Amino acid sequence: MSDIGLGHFLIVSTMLFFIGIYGFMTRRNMITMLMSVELILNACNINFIAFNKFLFPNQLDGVFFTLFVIAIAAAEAAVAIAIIINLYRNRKSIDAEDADMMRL
Amino acid sequence: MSDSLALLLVPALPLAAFLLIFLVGRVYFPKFSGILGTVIMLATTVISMATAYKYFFVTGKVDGVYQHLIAFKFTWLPFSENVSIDMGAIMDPISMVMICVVTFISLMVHIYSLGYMKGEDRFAIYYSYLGLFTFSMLGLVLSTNIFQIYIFWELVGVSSFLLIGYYFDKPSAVAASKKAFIVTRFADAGFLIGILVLSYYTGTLDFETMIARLTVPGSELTAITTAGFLGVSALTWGLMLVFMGGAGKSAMFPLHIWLPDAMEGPTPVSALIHAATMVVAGVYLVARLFPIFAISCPVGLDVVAYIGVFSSMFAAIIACTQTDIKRVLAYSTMSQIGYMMFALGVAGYGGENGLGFTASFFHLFTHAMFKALLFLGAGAVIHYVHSNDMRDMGGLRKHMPVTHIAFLIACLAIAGVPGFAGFFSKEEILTAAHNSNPIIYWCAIATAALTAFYMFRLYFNIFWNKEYHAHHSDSHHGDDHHHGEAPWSMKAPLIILALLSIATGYIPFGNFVSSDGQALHSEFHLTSAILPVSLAIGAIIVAMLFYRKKNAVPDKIAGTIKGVYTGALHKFYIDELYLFVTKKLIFGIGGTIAAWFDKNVVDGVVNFSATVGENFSDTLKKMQNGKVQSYAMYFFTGVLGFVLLFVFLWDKF
Amino acid sequence: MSLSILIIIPLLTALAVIFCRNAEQVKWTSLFGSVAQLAVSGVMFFQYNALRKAGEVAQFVFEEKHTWFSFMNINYHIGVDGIAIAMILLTAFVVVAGVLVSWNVSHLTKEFYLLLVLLSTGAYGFFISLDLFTMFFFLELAVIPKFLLIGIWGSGNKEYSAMKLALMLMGGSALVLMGLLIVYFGSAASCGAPTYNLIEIASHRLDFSTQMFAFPFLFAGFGVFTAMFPFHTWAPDGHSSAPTAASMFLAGISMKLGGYGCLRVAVYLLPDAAHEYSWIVVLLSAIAIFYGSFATMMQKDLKYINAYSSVSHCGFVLLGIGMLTKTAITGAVMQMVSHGLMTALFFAAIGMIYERTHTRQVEKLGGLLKVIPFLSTIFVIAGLCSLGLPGLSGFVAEMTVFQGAWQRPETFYRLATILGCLSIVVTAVYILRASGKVIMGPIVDEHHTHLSDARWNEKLASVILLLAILAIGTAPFWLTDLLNPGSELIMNQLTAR
Amino acid sequence: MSASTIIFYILAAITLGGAILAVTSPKIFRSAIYLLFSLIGIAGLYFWLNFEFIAAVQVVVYVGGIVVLIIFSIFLTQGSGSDMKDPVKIRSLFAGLAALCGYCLTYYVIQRTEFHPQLEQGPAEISVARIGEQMLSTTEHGYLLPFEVVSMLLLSAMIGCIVIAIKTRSIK
Repeated sequence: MSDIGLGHFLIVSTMLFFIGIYGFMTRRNMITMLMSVELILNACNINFIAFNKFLFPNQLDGVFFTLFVIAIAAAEAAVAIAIIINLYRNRKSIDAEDADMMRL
Repeated sequence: MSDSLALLLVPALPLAAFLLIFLVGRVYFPKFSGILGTVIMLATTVISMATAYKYFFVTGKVDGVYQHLIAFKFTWLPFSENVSIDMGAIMDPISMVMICVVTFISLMVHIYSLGYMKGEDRFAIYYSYLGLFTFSMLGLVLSTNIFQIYIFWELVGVSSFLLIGYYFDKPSAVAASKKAFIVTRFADAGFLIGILVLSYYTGTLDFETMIARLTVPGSELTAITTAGFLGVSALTWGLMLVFMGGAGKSAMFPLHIWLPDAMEGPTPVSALIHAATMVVAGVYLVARLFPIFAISCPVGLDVVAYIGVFSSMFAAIIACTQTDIKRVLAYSTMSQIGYMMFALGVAGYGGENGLGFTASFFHLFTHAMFKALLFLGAGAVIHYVHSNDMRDMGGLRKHMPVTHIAFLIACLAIAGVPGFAGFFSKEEILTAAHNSNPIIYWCAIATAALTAFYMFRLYFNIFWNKEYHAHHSDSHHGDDHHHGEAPWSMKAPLIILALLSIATGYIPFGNFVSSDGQALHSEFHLTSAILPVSLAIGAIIVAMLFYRKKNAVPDKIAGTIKGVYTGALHKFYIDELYLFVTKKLIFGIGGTIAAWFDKNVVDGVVNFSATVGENFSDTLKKMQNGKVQSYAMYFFTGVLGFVLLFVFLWDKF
Repeated sequence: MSLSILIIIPLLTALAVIFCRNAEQVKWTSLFGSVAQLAVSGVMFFQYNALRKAGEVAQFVFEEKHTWFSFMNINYHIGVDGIAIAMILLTAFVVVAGVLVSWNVSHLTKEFYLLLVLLSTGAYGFFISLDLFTMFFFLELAVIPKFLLIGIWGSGNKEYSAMKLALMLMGGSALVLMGLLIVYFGSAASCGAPTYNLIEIASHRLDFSTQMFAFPFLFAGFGVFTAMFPFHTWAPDGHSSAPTAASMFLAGISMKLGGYGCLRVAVYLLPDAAHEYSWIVVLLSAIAIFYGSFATMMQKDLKYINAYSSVSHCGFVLLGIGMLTKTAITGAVMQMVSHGLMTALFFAAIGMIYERTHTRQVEKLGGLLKVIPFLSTIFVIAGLCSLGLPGLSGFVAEMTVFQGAWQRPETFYRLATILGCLSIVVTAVYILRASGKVIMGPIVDEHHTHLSDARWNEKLASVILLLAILAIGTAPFWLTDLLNPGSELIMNQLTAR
Repeated sequence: MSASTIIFYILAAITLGGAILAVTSPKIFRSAIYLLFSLIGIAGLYFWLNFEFIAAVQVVVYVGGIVVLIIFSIFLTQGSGSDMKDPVKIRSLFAGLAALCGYCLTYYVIQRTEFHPQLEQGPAEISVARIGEQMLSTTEHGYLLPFEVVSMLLLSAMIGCIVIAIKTRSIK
């Protein structure tokens, strides 16, 4: 296990998290935004796993959380894609800039 | 009838006439209104004459001195414990003379108007306004309180405004009425400030108290003479400002410009208001405050004298060139009031020095008679010719003999021909001037000659000169144009006034009116009368030569003194100057600046703040743009902010 | 008598108006309510006089006090003195006239009258309150209906005007609220506990720094209401867009709320600060007087003319208050009453003329005296009152202000007074210009030759206001007798250092 | 430097590199592929930590499920080859800055925090059986309830998807 510790994992996950944030805010295509969200979720997963491994090695809570997150992410992706496709059908665009029906 | 009741009735009756005719008569008995007004006026005249008689011959004199009696007085508007506006009636020689003049001339005008105004649309309104004016004028002369005089001062101003603007659909009449009101209003603003100054130092508004405090040495007199502004004592300021009000009403230079234009009103109105009564209010006001002027502020009296004599001469010169007969009379009025003013100005308090005071009132009295007569005669002429311009007239002596004789008498009276009323009063004024100030005296003599000249210029132009042809009264007047001279209602006042224009001169006026209440026996010096009388007669002869027959002499003479002539014809451009200063400079520029400032700066700031608010809210609104990503960004930034806050600041607590 | 009647009657009227089924019922109900109110005000006036004659010395009579919010010491506390009674009488007169003038409002009649009645409720409540918070409450109550009245029934650029008016007045009342809060918390030191009670605050003088702090807020806040320079710009736009009755209420009542507030709250509660700041007040009011009258001269719309002249006339109110002498304060209140009546009459006349000719532009009107003599006469009389003709109320009030103002011997105050005196000339110029063009002269528009003169309701409204004006103008002593005890108490407060 | 360290760095590099490319690539299909690499890299990290089961789930669900779903939806909504619209310039600058700041901040916090690992060593390998038992147990560390909740969630999500995505005839 050598010299790689918790900190390394946390830094990787942080970087991943902020890459996801950056993507979420800059990509105009909804599908790519969805991908960014997946990245963010994965960054969290890495954290859960890493904390479980390094801080509470004899417990499994981190694992369960990761599992649940993965499950929820799957559900979320499914719903999101359903919405995106529906939006595409109605407006012929999945550009987030065009989806401003919320205003007013 | 007690004095207080009588003097209450004197102003109240015309007021009642006004209210009755204005509210009821106008609608229900318009034709009868004239008669009603005249009857009420007759009653007023009788009461006031009876009261005056009683005052002068029965009750007024105690130990040879005419008393100031207060017929009644009540507090109208209390300002503080001592200072209040009281309404009341004062009885002293000048007020008694004035109520007689006012009611009598008003009665004459009421009678005359029955014929003159017959058939007018607003006949009833006319009579109601006459009632309002008479009420205000009587209230003015009976005032016991300087603020009371100011109140009625304003009221005569407004009734004059209403009567000048009687032909309200004529733009020139409207303009003239506005001009009259605004010019006098300006003067009145000065009057008001003067009242404030005087009342502040004397602590009273009551005439008698004020005069007492300002003539007898005491703390009030010391305070007002020591306090000053710009090197002039507060007393002089106060009196000059009050005089400014008087000068405005009495059309003294430079506040005279409204008077000639005021001739737009019906002619009887000009006779009543702008010849005999309202315009002498300034003289009356100075006379009312005369003890203060004479004893405590001789400088002020000098100003009065010089303004009076200058106005008198100035107006006489202009009168020589005017062709509108009513304007000639208007300038003549201004000139004669100037006479009265400087007569007051040269007078002193008490004894022989007070000759000017007596003379001034004497002249006021006689002038009221013959000037009213002149105006009413001119009215008859205008009624006949349907024109104001003397170039449309000529040779009328055969067409209207009564008017002709009456007018001639009036002209002789105003010219100061011996035997007529004007001679006596003018002679007294000249004597007073002679005794005090040579400059004023010589100016007055010159003015007297000019007066005789322009009056007879007027007379000959109307009644002699060319033959009268009714050429301009063709189709639309038809036959009923030559309706004869005038109805009896118009002739009767002419005859009465003509007789009085002779008779009033023989009243020993000094016995009744003098500066200190004691009888003043003025000797009549034959020698001093030679010069003015001969000048007057000479001027009449010159006028006769020029105008009796139509000839070219006047035009030639006008040509030789072209500069003066054109100047006088255009009234020395005072009107234009005023118009420029007020309309262009003060109101034009001031108004424009104020309006601009209001629109752009004051309102601009308001609108600007609104715009800023709106723009700010627009910016905020743009943040709420419905785009998920923007929201995400704000959200994220916010979270970041909070994290920062918690990480770095939270620790410290 | 119970003073609450003054609030209850309008509220009942409003309630009755809500349940009316048609426009006729609405009108008659409102008229009945307002006449009843006028009658009650009259009765109150006589009762007050009787009480005073019987030797009553308390400053405020007919006092009533009920706790409202005990935890903040807010009470429903009402009572009147002579000044308040004068203002109430003014309100009652203007309301009756306003109701009559609005007789042919056909659009949303019920709502219109409802708002009118509510507005008057606010005004009555304001004038009788002795609790600062209650006073503020009623002040706000009087603001909101104006916005709706102008915004819905107005003419011209009404949205802009309504918005401007409501925002500026709201800004003013925000300042007032700030000032009131300063007074409230400042009173803790002098009165023991923070209180809104006007009498209590007055009797325990606030400390100097609190006064100095609160005065600008209160004075500027109430100044907005009374169209003090430079916060006056809501007035011309607001007046010109408002329907006739709303203009009348606005100029006749609402602007007086400000003047009354300045006097009752700012000067009375903060006397030391009033002394310190009086030169600013005088300066602003002198500017307002002169500048307002000059600005009026350039106006072409009759309502603008009257609105700007209102600015000028309300300057006299503030001048009187700022001079801090007894006569001047009495004069200021008289000017409030007089201006309220006169401007209401003027607006009524303008409104009636507008209703017939469909224009308010001076150059498009002319010679109306020939066609509609009654309305023209009313117009001229209102104009003459505005320029201060003796016999009408304006003269009396202005003269009292001048007389009082001249009591201040400093040159600065003298100059302000002289400026005020000179402004009556300017007033004469614009009034005569307007009436000379509109009323006199030849008829300009031939459509105007067949106009109908005033109807019964318009005549009645004009006559009611005219009678009130004449009552003050010809016999001012009753009004000064009514006002003097009140202004004397304010004076005592001012002189007791 | 041991081999495992090197492997960690390689995995991290794959993960992060894939992620960066996924969020910056102008072509959407490529973006999806980069995401795939990133996710595989994460799975690799799980392997590296000896969580084989999680790694497997990661591969199965993400790589096999979600990414495929995403790719399908890309096919459904647009041509895969075309460039996407450029991001709004100012926003990408701002977002980059914000992300950087956020990273620095988090990094600072991580550096500052002291972690206290529980000292006793756990099993080197976590058996699937243990995961299964604990997930369905009702004891102190049991996760039965969350498990049931998640299953309900999945069900409702499925229904929701169908409802949302179903073609309504009325709208043409």
